[in-house]
Amino acid sequence: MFKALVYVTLKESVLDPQGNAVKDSLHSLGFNEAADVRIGKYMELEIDLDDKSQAEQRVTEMCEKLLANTVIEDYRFELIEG
Amino acid sequence: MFKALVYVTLKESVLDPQGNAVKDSLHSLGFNEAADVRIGKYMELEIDLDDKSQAEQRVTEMCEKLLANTVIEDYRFELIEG
Amino acid sequence: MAQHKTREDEQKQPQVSEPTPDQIYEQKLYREMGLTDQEYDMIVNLIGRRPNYTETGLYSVMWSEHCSYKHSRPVLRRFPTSGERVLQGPGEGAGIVDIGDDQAVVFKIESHNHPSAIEPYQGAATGVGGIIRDVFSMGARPIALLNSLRFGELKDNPRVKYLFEHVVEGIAGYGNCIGIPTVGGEVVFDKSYDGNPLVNAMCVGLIDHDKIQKGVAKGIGNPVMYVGASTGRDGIHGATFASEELGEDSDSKRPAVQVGDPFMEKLLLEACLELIDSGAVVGIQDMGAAGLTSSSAEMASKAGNGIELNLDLVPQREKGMTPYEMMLSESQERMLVVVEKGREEEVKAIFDKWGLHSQVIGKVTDDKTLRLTHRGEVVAEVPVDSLAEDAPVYHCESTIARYYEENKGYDPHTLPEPSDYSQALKDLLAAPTIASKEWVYRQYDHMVRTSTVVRPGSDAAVVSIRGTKKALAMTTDCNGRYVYLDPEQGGAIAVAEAARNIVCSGAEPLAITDCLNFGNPEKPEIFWQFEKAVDGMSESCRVLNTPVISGNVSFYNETSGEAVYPTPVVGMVGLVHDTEHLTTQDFKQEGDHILLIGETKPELGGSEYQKLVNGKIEGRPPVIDLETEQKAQKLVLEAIQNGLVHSAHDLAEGGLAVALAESCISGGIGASVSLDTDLRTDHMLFSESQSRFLLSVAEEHVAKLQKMAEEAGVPLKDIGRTGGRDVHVSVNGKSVITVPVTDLESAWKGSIPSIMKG
Amino acid sequence: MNFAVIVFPGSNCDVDMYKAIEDVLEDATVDYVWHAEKDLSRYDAVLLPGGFSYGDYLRPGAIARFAAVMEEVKKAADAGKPVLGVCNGFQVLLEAGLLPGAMRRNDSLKFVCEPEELIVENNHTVFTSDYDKGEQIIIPVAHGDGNYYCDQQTLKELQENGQIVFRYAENPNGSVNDIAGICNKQGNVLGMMPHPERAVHQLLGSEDGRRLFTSILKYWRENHGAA
Ligand SMILES: Nc1ncnc2c1ncn2[C@@H]1O[C@H](COP(=O)(O)OP(=O)(O)O)[C@@H](O)[C@H]1O
Ligand SMILES: [Mg+2]
Repeated sequence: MFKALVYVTLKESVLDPQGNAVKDSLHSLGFNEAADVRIGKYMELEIDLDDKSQAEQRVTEMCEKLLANTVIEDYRFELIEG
Repeated sequence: MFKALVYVTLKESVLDPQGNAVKDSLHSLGFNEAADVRIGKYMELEIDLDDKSQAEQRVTEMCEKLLANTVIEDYRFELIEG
Repeated sequence: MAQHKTREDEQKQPQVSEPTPDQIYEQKLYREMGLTDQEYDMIVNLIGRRPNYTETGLYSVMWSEHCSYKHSRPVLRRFPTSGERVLQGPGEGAGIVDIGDDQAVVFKIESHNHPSAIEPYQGAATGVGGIIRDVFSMGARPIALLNSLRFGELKDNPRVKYLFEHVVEGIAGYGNCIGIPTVGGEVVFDKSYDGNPLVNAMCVGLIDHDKIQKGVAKGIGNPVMYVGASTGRDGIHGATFASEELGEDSDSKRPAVQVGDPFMEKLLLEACLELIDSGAVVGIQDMGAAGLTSSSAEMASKAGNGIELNLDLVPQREKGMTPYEMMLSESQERMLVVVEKGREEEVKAIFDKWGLHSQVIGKVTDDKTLRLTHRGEVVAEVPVDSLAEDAPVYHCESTIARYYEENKGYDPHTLPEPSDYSQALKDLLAAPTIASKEWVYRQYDHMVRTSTVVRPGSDAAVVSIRGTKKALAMTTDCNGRYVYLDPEQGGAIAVAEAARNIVCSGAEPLAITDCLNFGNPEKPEIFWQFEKAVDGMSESCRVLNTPVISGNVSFYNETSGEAVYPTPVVGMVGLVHDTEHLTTQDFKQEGDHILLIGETKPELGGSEYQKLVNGKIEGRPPVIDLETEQKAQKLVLEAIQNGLVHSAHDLAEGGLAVALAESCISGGIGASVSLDTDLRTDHMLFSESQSRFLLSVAEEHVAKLQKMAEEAGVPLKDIGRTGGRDVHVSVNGKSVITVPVTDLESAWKGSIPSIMKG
Repeated sequence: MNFAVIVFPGSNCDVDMYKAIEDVLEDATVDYVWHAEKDLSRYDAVLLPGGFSYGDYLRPGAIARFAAVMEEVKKAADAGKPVLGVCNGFQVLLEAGLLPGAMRRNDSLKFVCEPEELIVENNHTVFTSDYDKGEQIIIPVAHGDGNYYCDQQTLKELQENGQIVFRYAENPNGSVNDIAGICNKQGNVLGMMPHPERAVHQLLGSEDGRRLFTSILKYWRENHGAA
């Protein structure tokens, strides 16, 4: 059993309207120190496999196929035992 | 300058429609090992402050006020120097 | 792109070094931008020297098919584009038609096929965003959206499901957020669109005559302002990309995808309309394909002027953007506005209020030149007309398609008769192309603005005009199978079918916009399809008095050399003179007479029934006689306007049986119909003969209608009555269909949701 | 009676709300009020319309609730004036803490736009006195985040205090307890996902929304001795 922590973020040069709106809002709330905001997804998956390298391979596949839209998003993940 | 990595997730007790839907899709794609899926937000904020404890305090305020809705969401964050 | 530079080189030079004019020539780098050797030579001739990198980029996008219509222009001239109501024909952001009371309707359709194939959500969303900008840049308030979609076969095809699901979500995401109702459209599934879906979006707007704007850079010395979102490296080369076939390597072109921000566009829309109200605008145009390049060059060229831009002033989202990148960026939600000199502050105040950028970036000049400066240097200097007007025109070779000759001998009698007609009807209703599209339009906010008086689900959608008794009916239509089997007939039918849908809602057809989706025009058989389809459409427009007021061409809809069915989508708008006339397709009450208007012939080529039974499309499509069509439409509209009709539905895919079932399902009422015919039963029920309507009429009006039909010389048959819970059909005294309406309903409504779930 | 329709950047049902008041309540006046406004004292009722304020970015209503005008909306609510939030307006009221609970994505994960059958659960509020208790009415919904959530304790309180004003006959979004609309304890703040302003003319398919607005006027008249 593993827990996969998956981070999906917009590619560098892709416009992030959501991040911009949040940044503007933070500024108007007086948080001027928030210089840049990018918003992505964070997912926790319970992976019912015993072998780490297999888990790694399967989670990669899940990301490629479903969890991330690789046209505009990047992803990375960590596997935690237990 | 810090980078704040903020994770916002639905509280345990709140049903996660998005997570459930993703789990179902994963299963229908043959990823039966995905036993549970929870979906949250992952945000990267550039924080233009030099003092770590001050940054910590400000990011906490941002989360409480705007970034998370504490009625249904939990948050945590890390600060990375540089 | 050209040579490899070391990191050190890059650091020394603040700007990434670009290939020199000589390198571009010697290494034929212009080819990578989509220019041919001949085109490059033309450019050298036009400007009298070798263009630099930025200039080559300007020509490559302005001379792309998407911007220059270089393969289609001569053919498009065949369209009738004028009429007494036409205030603005093709050539501006959108066309305009007078509807009386000093009001006018503005509309246009546009394709976003290639971006949607690569990133369906954003591709479709930005398609919607673009067409909305085209409409409000004319000064109009957008009041409705429609979309015409084509996908491969839905069943057992995960990629197609993925595209369908996300295209619909993208359309919804954009339209819902900006608050313009998506009221209609069509979705067709066919193998030919497997690798190359079609995503066409249409926007309809309303305007007062005195508010009409044009995209012109008039008035020497007037400031040129940039408003809206800042510029990033989005979709650079998107316009040339839209003009290429999708190949195996399309994936590597992925950065060409842009992300839309409907929230930004909502603000831009409100700010621009407020700006136009202020009277400070001289000319305005959206930055669509080829962004800053096409908007500046076209606005200057149309006015007979030049434009000078200081690129340092362009609001930029990313660091270190080059002139090439800024000029070719297709970042969304931006407009270029020429305003009266001296009123810059007023303009800025309006945009500030909406929280938007506005920035003077240049001025109108008298030298017919597009001059760009960057960091104190002139980085491009070319005649505006050479960009906007002098693109080459190609007269393509045209050959009758081989399949067309081969289809000549097709005999519809070779189709086997079904053993169970009730089942055949259910199967047809469950075919995704015919099945209810509720799964789609339930995701669209089709009610916002509280003017949608006929919602999706009937023949045409209708949007009322506040403060008047009038309303606008709108629809999109095209049967690509017919166009494939006979481009001229198919083209004529597309226009006629749209008009039929408009008439069924109680409206008078006004004009059309078109989106011509075809394969590679450099292939003679494709060009033949294109030419013939335009001929057919033109003829239909002439007879039905619906001129073409705007449109869009999308070529190169091919995957690995296979073209989609030629699909010239027609978007039509009609005028309901009084909302009292509003009519829908659903049966309204028990005991009404069901009248069939028009003649049924054994025409099954290209029909949904042929596809169901045969698994393929062959033969000739139905033949349309435009005089007959016109007479039938006139009759139906008059009957509706005289209050004689309870429901009206046109006969389209699936023929009489499907039309009858749809009227029953949407009304929740059964029907008993008996038909006398010389035709084979399946031909009678499923033929897709043109110029036919199904009406339901109260008993007391039947005689009147029969008389009107007789006088008009239009065939009319009283074929049965509404009522009960079942649909009964008998042919020549023999009962062939008996099935509860609820069974038909579950076949029709359940089909797409269950495929999408599975 | 004076109505304020609050306009946030991205509101898009503001015009519909405005026109509904104009069409349904002939003697009332109605104004658009920009989100930066700092004084609502001249209004007798406040309407927060649907739409996508701030693009619904982050969470629907999350950014709008900090608009300057929201302080005034709170004051109006505390003063017992009718405050109605429809769709995005409801989401803003939740984020602002004027009503308990929170919104999640629809359980289908899809936007849903269709007429919905609602049951009037409480007709003793400022907004529902012209309806019968248990009456079924047709009001359209149009939302992607209408899946109302609250914890068990809150739900119990809502039920005990009669704060559940509308329920769906058939739940379109997965909301807890089929909740379509709730009010505060005092009954003068109502949040609902369905759009009453879209159901004010037969041509639009339903007139059932009219009585929500006439109820407000009736309440006001009763409390201001016929104006
Ligand atoms: N993509 C779509 N978007 C919105 N409405 C749609 C879409 N596709 C179909 N519809 C609606 O579903 C109904 C049936 O569509 P269709 O079968 O194509 O009608 P018709 O054959 O009469 O043109 C119409 O009201 C149409 O507007
Ligand atoms: Mg029709």
